Amino acid sequence: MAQTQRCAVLVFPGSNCDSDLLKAAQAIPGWNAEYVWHTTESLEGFDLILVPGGFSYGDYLRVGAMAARSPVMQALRKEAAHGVAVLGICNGFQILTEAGLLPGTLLPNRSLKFVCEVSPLEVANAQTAFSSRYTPGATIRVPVAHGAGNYFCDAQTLERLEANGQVVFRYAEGQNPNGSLNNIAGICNASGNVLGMMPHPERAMAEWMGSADGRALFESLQDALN
Amino acid sequence: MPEPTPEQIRTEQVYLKMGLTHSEYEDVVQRLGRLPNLTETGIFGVMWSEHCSYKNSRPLLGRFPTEGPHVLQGPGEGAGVVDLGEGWAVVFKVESHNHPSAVEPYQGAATGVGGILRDIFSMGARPVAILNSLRFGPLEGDERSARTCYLLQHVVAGIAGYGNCIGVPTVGGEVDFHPSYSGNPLVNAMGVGLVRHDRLQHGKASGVGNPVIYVGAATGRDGIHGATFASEELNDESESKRPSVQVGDPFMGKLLLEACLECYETGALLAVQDMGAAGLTCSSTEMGFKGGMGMELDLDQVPQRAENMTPYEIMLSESQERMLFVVHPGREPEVFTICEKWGVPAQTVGRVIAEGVLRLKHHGVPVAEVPLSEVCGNPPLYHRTSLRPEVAEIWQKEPASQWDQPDDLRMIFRSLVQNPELASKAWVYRQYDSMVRTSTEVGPGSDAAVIRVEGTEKALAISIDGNARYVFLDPRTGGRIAVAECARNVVCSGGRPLALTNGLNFGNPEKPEIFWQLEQAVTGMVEACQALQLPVTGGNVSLYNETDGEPILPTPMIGVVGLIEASRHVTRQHFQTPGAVLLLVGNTREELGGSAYQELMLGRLTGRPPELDLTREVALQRGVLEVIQEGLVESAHDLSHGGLGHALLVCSTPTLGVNVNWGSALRPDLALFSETQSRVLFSVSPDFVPRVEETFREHRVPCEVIGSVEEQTFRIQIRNTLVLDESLSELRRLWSEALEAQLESE
Amino acid sequence: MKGVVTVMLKQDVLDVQGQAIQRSLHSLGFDTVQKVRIGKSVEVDLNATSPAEAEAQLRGMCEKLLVNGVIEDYRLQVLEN
Amino acid sequence: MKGVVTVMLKQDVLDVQGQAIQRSLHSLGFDTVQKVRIGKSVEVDLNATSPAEAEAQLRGMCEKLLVNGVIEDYRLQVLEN
Ligand SMILES: Nc1ncnc2c1ncn2[C@@H]1O[C@H](COP(=O)(O)OP(=O)(O)O)[C@@H](O)[C@H]1O
Ligand SMILES: [Mg+2]
Repeated sequence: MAQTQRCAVLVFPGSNCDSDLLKAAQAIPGWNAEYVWHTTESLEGFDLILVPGGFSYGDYLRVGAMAARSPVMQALRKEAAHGVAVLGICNGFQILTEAGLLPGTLLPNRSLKFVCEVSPLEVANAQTAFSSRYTPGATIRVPVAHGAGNYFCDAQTLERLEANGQVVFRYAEGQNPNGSLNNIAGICNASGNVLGMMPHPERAMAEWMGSADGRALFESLQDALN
Repeated sequence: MPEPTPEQIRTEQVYLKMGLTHSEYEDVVQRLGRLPNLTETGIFGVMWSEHCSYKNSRPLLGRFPTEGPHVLQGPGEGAGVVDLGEGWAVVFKVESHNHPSAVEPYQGAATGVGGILRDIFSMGARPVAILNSLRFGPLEGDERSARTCYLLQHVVAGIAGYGNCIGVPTVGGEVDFHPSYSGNPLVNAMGVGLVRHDRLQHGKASGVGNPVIYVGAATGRDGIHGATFASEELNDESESKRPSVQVGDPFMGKLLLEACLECYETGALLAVQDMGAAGLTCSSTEMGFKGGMGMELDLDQVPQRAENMTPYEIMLSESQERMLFVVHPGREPEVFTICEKWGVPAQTVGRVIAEGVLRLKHHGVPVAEVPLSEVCGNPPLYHRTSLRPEVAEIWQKEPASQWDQPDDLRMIFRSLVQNPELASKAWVYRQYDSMVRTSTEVGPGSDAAVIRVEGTEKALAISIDGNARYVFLDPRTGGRIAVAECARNVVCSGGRPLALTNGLNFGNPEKPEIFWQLEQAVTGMVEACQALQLPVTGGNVSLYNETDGEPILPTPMIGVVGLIEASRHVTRQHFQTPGAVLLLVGNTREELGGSAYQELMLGRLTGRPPELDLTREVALQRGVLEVIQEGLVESAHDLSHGGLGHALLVCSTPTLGVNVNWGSALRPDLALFSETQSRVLFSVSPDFVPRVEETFREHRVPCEVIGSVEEQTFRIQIRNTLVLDESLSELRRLWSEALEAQLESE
Repeated sequence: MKGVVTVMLKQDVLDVQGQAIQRSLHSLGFDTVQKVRIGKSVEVDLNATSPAEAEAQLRGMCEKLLVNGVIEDYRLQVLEN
Repeated sequence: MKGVVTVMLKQDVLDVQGQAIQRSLHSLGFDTVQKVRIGKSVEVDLNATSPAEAEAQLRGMCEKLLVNGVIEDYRLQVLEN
């Protein structure tokens, strides 16, 4: 039986995919999504925390750096440790790595240019709370739009990520838009409740957007939360 | 260095540096009845620049039709406003940032985007789309080509840098190349916003004593005299008289945008205007003047970034990300609370006064007072002389084509599609976030962009366009074509054109041949607007676009916004299914003047541009909209630069190409590359072909089957003779990689 | 007092910008260039009673915000003016 | 030889990053901070027979590529290793 899930969409100064993410979450039956301002000190009671894309603090200094130090991120850290599901998209992914909730970092794209296009992704692990609705190995189409999506980590970390199945999404072979290691597009933490990804599933919710392949990600979460 | 005294300003002709001519300065003295001080001279200098006063172009702009049943706000405010029904309105405008972009392309383009967005949200609207129209010199083979590549790369990066960060999708535009832009690139940006009728804002100050609040980034010495700088020719001296470059802060821009929209919700605001060109001067004088009031400002209250700024500097600074509010008395705290939440400085800097003057205080003493009726109400007006150049006569008599058909049309085709003018612009628009806000249904790469209006079935179709080559050869015809083509783009996407904005980019209007171009182009635009019933709700004029006396091609850029009534009407230019029938609508004649093919064969522009019969154009557009609304076509594309040949390629997809056998009586090369206007290429399911043909018969527009959509094919016959049989993927690769190849060959 | 913090990527972290600039320099004919690395220089004016205090403050800023220890190293210089 | 080029925005040019960092430092409790400016530090390893030659080369690189003279200034340091 579906129950209501409370879902937080964090808003930092400079977030700009917050309204898109809110719309996407509101489209999921049973989800009650609301904005949470960056100065908020507690996220207690939320079943899911969404960290949106955009340019928090203008991406100045380092992408995600200043947002990672906001009060709401302390609160997020606490909830994440309790196993609450956290999804960071694009700038949200960058913030999660800066906050140390996910390993590695996102360097400037190899081309040094912003890139916006629909990119084919491979579902590398379909057994996570974020990907269970996908067929393992399936290719899905989800847009990317970023200037710093070039995932990088040291060799040991990479090995660990791969061994543990923490790489959840990969760019299809030959279609890596940013030069990331092992074509990584999205990873989760070891306990599997925190996912960061550069592509924007909230921009792939209906055919008129060009693809509806992002929907299954939210539906996977819906399954996991119920 | 002490400020020059009023006497020195006169004797040493300091006013010249501030953009006033001798007679304009004497006019100021007369109107004031005394000698103006430096600040006052500066205020007149910027407010009487072409950029702010339209002193050369006003008589012409007055000829545009500005009224229509849907127009809620015509020219005069920050941007035009048009009703969409269901309580929604669309706000849109074009702005140029040519000169700043020539000097510092990244910041010039970025601040151009920031500026047009502030125009949009100063009207109360949330910006939902950005388009851009760019012109550069050739990317190779010109002594300035290396600089041109740098300019293009950094202009695009600047547009991306600002638009992506502030979170407004850049959904369309155009890029064109011609040697006349080598030293004077054009960077025009168009902003589009949506607003509920009851949230519309305006810039008319009201209520004696009401507080005036400065909102946004602190004022520095940025871009002092940008507006006058924009109204002069570029030459070597431009380097040295350069003001410190304005720097865009899209992060602050985003905070300012959100803070403003939230302030509008409170209802505490009486008036709002952005600080764009001429900064605090323009916003305070115009707000006072439009409201029939005056304004008194205490310059010590203006947030300042630099130390020891003079009144002159504070008033003329063009620091970015700033707005000016007039607020209901006593409701300032609401504004301050919101601004503080968003981290945006806000400060009461003055009040509205009954007397129609701008009065400034600094360090407790009065430092300037100017009558608004003179500054804003009655700037100089010049009726420039117009002269038709002799060569225009000669061009009119030239034959359409002056060369024989080349043996190898395959090579011709390949060179054409790799020509930067016709090559794919994906290298450019991949750098723009075209999807943020998730309302983009059709992004860059089709005739018009399509943006959904949330909560309704409706969508906007938006296009920016303007082929300067035709305008150069015959400005009146070229002006007509520019308007018609842009509207046609909108129609092909399923939209009914609602209204038009434009950017007139021309050379020095004091030269009679240039003024003739401007006058004729406007005439042609007016004719097309009338025929197509398109009101003009705003625009921008950028004159003096010359390098060492050489003018740019006359370049009117047209922006049209159309309304798509239902989402099923949204139509793209790309083929959808194999086996669909290709229909060519409209007549094709031998019209090569200004064409891409002519340029390839002759290396120059000459002759007559294509004709534009407005009656036929109107009929065509009606028919296109009808067949789209009836759901009869799978794709639609307006034929423009590059003709049918180019259209066939750009409508293809990685898998779907064409098999054409066209019965045209023209010589095959001319058939493929003629740029006859009022033509559209459809792909139509075989079942619907008769109904489409019938519709156009009724409109008396020719419509013929020329072939079909076919997988992995690019084959063209004219009257059963094979002229081209290419690998689709190879041809598409050449077309899509050409621009990148030129720009990134290190 | 004034501090200058120079932040560089760690040796084993890919320096995308440095590589691109190196390529550009080569193509401009600067053939003697062996390697380019790009970092940030952050100048901070601050109130402090002694250089030691300034340095302690600056280290705090580096750790809390200016430097991402996972990928970056930094060096510090305090200038009295 | 090694050159370090420090590229900063000119004094009058708005440093948007510096301002944002300054605000962040304040909100993290670093109240003594008066001003922050941010620039680039470019380290170039190059072959040169003398420091003077290295410097001449580096100046060339600054003018041709590393520095945007319209908005930036730079300073140069040559280190022999
Ligand atoms: N500067 C640009 N920014 C964004 N989109 C662009 C730009 N230049 C071209 N485009 C897109 O590329 C496509 C082709 O443009 P254009 O060559 O002008 O086509 P057409 O001749 O059909 O009008 C259009 O969808 C247009 O929006
Ligand atoms: Mg076009």
